[in-house]
Amino acid sequence: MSEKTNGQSILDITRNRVLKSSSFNIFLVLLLMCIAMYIVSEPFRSIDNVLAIARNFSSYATTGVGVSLVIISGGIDLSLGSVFGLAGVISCMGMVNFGLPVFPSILLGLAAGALFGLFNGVLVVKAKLPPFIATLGTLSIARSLCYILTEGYPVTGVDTRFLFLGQGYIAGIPTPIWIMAIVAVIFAIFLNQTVTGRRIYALGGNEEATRISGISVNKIKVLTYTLCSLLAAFAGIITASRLGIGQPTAGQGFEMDAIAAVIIGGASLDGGEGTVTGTILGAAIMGVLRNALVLLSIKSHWQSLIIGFVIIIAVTADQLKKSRGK
Amino acid sequence: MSEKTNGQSILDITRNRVLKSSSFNIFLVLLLMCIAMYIVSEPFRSIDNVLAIARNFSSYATTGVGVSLVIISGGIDLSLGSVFGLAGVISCMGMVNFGLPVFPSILLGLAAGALFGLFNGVLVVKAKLPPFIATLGTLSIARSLCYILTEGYPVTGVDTRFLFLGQGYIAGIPTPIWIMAIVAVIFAIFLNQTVTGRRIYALGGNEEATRISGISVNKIKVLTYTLCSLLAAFAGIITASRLGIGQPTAGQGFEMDAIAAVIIGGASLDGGEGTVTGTILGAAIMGVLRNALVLLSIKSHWQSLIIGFVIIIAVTADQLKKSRGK
Amino acid sequence: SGPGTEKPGPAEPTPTPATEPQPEEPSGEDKDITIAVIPQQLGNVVFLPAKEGAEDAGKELGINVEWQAPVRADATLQVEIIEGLIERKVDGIAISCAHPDALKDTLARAVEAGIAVSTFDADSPESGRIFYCGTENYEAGVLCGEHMVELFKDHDKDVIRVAQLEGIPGAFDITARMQGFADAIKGTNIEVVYTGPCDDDVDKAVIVVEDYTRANGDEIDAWFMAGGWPYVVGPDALPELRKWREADPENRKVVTMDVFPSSKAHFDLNLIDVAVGQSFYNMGKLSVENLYKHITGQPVDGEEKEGFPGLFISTGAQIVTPENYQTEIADE
Amino acid sequence: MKNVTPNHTPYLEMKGITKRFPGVLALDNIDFSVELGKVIALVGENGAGKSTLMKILSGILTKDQGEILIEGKQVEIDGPLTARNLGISIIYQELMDITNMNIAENIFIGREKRKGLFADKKEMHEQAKELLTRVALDIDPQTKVAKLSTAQRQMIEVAKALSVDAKVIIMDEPTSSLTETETEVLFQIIDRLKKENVAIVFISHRMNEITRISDEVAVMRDGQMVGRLNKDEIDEQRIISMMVGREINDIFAKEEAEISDIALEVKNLNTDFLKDISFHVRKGEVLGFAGLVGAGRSEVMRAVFGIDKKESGEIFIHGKKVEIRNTVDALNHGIGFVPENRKEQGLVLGMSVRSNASLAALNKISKLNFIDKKKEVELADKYIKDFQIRTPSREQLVQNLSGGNQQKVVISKWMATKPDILILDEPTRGVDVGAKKEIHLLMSQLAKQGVAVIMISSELPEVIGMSDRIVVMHEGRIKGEITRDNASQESIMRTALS
Ligand SMILES: Nc1ncnc2c1ncn2[C@@H]1O[C@H](COP(=O)(O)OP(=O)(O)OP(=O)(O)O)[C@@H](O)[C@H]1O
Ligand SMILES: Nc1ncnc2c1ncn2[C@@H]1O[C@H](COP(=O)(O)OP(=O)(O)OP(=O)(O)O)[C@@H](O)[C@H]1O
Ligand SMILES: [Mg+2]
Ligand SMILES: [Mg+2]
Repeated sequence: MSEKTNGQSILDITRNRVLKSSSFNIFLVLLLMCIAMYIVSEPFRSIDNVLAIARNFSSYATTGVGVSLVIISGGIDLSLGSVFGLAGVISCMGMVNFGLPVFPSILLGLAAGALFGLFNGVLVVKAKLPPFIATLGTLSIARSLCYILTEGYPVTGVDTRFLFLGQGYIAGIPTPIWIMAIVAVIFAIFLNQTVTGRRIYALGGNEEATRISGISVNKIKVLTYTLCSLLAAFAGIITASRLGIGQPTAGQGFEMDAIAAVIIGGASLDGGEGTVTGTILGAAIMGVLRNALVLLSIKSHWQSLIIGFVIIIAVTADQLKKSRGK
Repeated sequence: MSEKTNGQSILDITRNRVLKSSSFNIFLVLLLMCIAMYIVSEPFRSIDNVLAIARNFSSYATTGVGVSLVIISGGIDLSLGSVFGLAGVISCMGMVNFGLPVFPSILLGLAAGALFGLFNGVLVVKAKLPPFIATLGTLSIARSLCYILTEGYPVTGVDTRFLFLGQGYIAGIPTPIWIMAIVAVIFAIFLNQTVTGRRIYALGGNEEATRISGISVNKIKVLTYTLCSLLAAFAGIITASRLGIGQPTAGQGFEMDAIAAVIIGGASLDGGEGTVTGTILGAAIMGVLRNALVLLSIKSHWQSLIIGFVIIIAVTADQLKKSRGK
Repeated sequence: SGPGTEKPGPAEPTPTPATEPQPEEPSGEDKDITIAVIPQQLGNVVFLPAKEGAEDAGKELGINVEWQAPVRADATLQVEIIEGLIERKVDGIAISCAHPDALKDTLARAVEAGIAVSTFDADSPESGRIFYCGTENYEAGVLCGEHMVELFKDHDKDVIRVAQLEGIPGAFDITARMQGFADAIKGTNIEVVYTGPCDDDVDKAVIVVEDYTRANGDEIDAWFMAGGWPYVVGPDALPELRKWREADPENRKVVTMDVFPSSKAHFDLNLIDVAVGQSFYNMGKLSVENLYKHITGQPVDGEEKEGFPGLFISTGAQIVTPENYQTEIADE
Repeated sequence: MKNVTPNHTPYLEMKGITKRFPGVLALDNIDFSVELGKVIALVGENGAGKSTLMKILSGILTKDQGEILIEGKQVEIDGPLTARNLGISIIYQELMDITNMNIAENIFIGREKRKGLFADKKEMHEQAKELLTRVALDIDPQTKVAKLSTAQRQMIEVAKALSVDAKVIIMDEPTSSLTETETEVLFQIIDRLKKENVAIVFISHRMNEITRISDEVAVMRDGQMVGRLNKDEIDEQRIISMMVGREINDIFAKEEAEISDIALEVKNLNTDFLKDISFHVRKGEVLGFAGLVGAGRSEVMRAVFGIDKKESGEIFIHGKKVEIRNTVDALNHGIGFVPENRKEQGLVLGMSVRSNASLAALNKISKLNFIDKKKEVELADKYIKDFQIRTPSREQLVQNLSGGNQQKVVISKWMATKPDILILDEPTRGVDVGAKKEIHLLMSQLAKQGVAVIMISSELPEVIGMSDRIVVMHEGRIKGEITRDNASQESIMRTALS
């Protein structure tokens, strides 16, 4: 049967690939939401609004890409909200308290994030903690560090050049969107084209079989946690730059939104499944939804209700399509 | 081997059972914490303090027992914090707004909880949603209902007889502790001795195998979610009674604490593992820890750091012991 | 105009009312005007009176008042909401800022887009907003501190020990109150010995206060609640605190921020010495009224202050004591 | 015998059964029937559709077309429960046990003994004990299944099937993970069941077993029923040629290879179960490992390959002492390992044939960590062709392949790493005769190319047929070594129990 494939035209293959791609259904959901909003809301149509939405969900998306790695490998990371906050605080402190230039300050924040990721990884592979517990622990620890470092006060007075990261534009498009796009492309290639990426999927699919295939499962795990925290830190730094301050409370509860985006995007908490595209789409759905609530003047008390239902309906639609495909 | 058992004295058997019980290590951790606190803090030693700790963690424990069911069966329930809040609000509204007597109001709150659990269950088995997403959706929905029903205001002016549930004492011991104990005993028996209880473990261990044994996996799933929400609702009502008001914001973030208690208690998010005893001990660890932070006047900035480390160390100790045992 | 800013409050936004609603309807009924009011968080009870005040003002003026509350206290969520409001070109925004600097730029963009922006409760002075309406949290903290000093002025103890309750550590408004308190007691024999966080959760607040009082009640002379969480519940839910106080009302004092209807029951039992309320109802009402005035081209009530950009509308602080609580707190 | 069948209604009949999976017509208008008191063997190549047919009978899969009759009456089997109520019991090809639960609970899952709402643990314990005795297992029914070896778990499945009062018992390759001894126990059980007038459907790829116990043989090929043989027509070669459409001779394709230097030497290896294991294997040699169930053969290989911790012991590769702390070290030292349990240890079930086949050899087909997709596709296609892996495409998820084809994918994975030393733990488990011969041929060829091959097999003819030397293990120890010339079933058993 494999011969048949050769006979098909490239077009057919591409069409098939797109239609069968696990992200296609969720893309449809997003499209539908956008069309509906386009029809009912005039302000939704402005380019500015679209860019604002994209910039707002870019932090979920950027972090979400990192979480995807962890989730595909079969783990979970709850600490990322705190790491997000901590990295923002540390970067700002780099400029304000340690007098570092902008770039080294950013690196400092990223390094702090990576370090936490490494710590998560080590707890999971060496202390053999369930990822849920390990990262719940570091969630608390990183948050505490935010308070301890800042004594609870936001870090203000950053170098104005730092603001470019979150507030700047390149070719008319906000910098955070560029960053999200670049991160997405890099990690999509990483997951799909590289040996390590393939191993991450294998690990999530069957840890035992992956280990017996002569693959260092531990290294991969540590890598996924480190990358996840690194990206969360990056998003945190961008957000700090967007707001112009390092807030010790930034990113509280952020982990749930980022994880939700990943799962709406088709990843499974059992591991082995998930794509970067899906994650970006998942984050976009959440972004459009939150924007819609404001544009449509939905009463605050009702907003969560609508968010809850949309999440459920979006993923149900995705599931139904999937199971019909089977 | 079983013949040997007959020869052994009851004492030996009991000792063996206790030592081998998966909860023993975590019990040791708790014991150690208590001993340490006993030595360093005089106020810790008072009976009043011990009762207060127990009353405080009883809400985590009671809910935790419900979450155990879900987690043992291989699922997860994030909605319980919102259900906790909603049930409290609805019970109070039963008395205040609908003029119902105490008992029917409590039933009303419980029914609302059970209904949400049923909804979770149906989403998981019928819409085939991943439990994480289904319950994340209902988390939002239930919270929104809290706000919609109350317009954001706490529900005050409840019947004073209602307060017995949370503030009362029976034989010198606070009512919530009695309730926790009764719930624990009932569900320990349910999980260990009844056919349904054992099937919950089977389901979490191997869903496929359980299904082809002719067991209605769906029914069991719906049951676990319903019971989980029911217990969360119960805990929410008790807390409302303890505070004397129905707060629309009650239980925010509560799910993480309850789940953490269950996992510290030895359950695995992969399903098939976990005990009621473990859950109670896990909740107790969290309770003692929180109390310790207050008693020892730990600076608030440092509290999360300590909580994080204790969680990590407690579970690491448990893991090390377990892996040595293997 | 306020010194220190390039964009003086009243001057800039005038073109907007001139081009849009004003020509058709000079004043009074104007269904087309929409003012969005943004608190820091949906679940925080202190903002409920602000909502009432804003909505009452809206009804009186016949304009739309929209309550847009973020689900979590998080500056980024407020930013997202404002961005949506800018796209919708609402006429006015009144906001209690999660952090002054974090919202500065976004609010400035709203101002640029011709939206009349004001702040209440928590200010963002450099945002170009027209006015700030409320009582500074720092000032409120200072008031609490001053009352604390007053309460203990005749006591001859060497050190007065105060336990303090906070919300989410690092939350800007609460931190400001605690700072004000700390500054007010500086140089006296009053000393903060403990700060317990309750994560803005009433249940946790009760647990922290009760646990600490039970354990260390003999060691402390006073409680300072930097937010009124414990007084959302009835006195029965705080038996330890009550026991502690009743054991020695002369030497054990309680100063708290916030006044709720439920606070009355605690005053009835003489459990609170001073409660400092920020009139959130007035904040909501005055914000909307004055934004409306600004939008329709009328002058805004409010004073100029030295070094303060824009106008200041004081809602004053409500000082509630066992002497005046009967009249100060409306019945539930 | 032959004249009985036509004019009497068989106990259970399947007529015109058709089943389609995406891209595969798994069953094409199949007729099948079973008689009480008889053993009917169902044979066919990997992927022929045997398991699918039986899954339909036991209510796991639903048929697309066709009908099922019991005693001439049509029945609708819509789930496992219905099947069981109709007296149909099945032992699945893949282990279907719940490893976090104990033996007694596994046996009675879904049919728990009750006292009201409560599980009657005592009763189940008693009955489980009895059943365990029947399958010759001396284990406490309270033992968690996770603690058992594969063979023991398989016997638990047998006990489970026995515990149902079934009229029809389906056994889908029950012997594939059993050694001769347990197989013998199973056959005795089957004999007893026959006497109790139970019908048995027996699926196996082992011809000697089929010729030994079947009363009839039904042969499938490519989703079709190609014929049925009565007792007196049963003949190994005839069955094989019906199955594969050609003759296959000499399954044990052992060829002479030049045996040279020692490739791998293990000295004094100890773990908590293994005691003082020492052995070596030379380049060009096929070293067989034989033993009873739970002898510890798999454990030796797991320790050598760096999966399990070693307490002590030394490993030499090509004469040099090496440290193998984990599987990465093992792979780097040129060792390959085909594990015994393909589903749990061998395959990532949710990944495609292509991705599984290339998993261990990714380093070989990548540059700068980027996978060369073209090479990967070539690699996958090569093995699909070489081993005749029956799959609609290389992109098929391996979870949708038949058991035997899955096994071929595992072997492909390790072939792709081009190992110097290849350990195969039950390499032909569940593999059909044709493919089995291919695998044997492959082992021979590898040996000829100078690869050192270690093969664990519970099928004694295979060990004897393929090995140059046989290591015999029992209860965690090496009991002795037998050369090819002295190898026989008796000599192996004698050594094991000495
Ligand atoms: N769930 C499924 N989805 C897609 N194809 C399937 C599925 N299950 C089985 N198949 C295909 O159906 C065919 C028959 O498979 P089946 O498992 O019945 O073979 P079998 O005769 O039991 O083989 P073996 O001897 O290897 O066990 C195979 O081609 C297999 O790939
Ligand atoms: N009598 C027994 N009771 C319980 N466990 C046993 C017994 N005998 C062996 N085992 C277990 O079996 C395992 C050894 O099995 P292993 O898989 O290595 O054996 P094997 O020779 O490969 O046999 P198998 O055919 O079962 O794979 C060890 O983990 C050991 O604990
Ligand atoms: Mg099969
Ligand atoms: Mg083995």
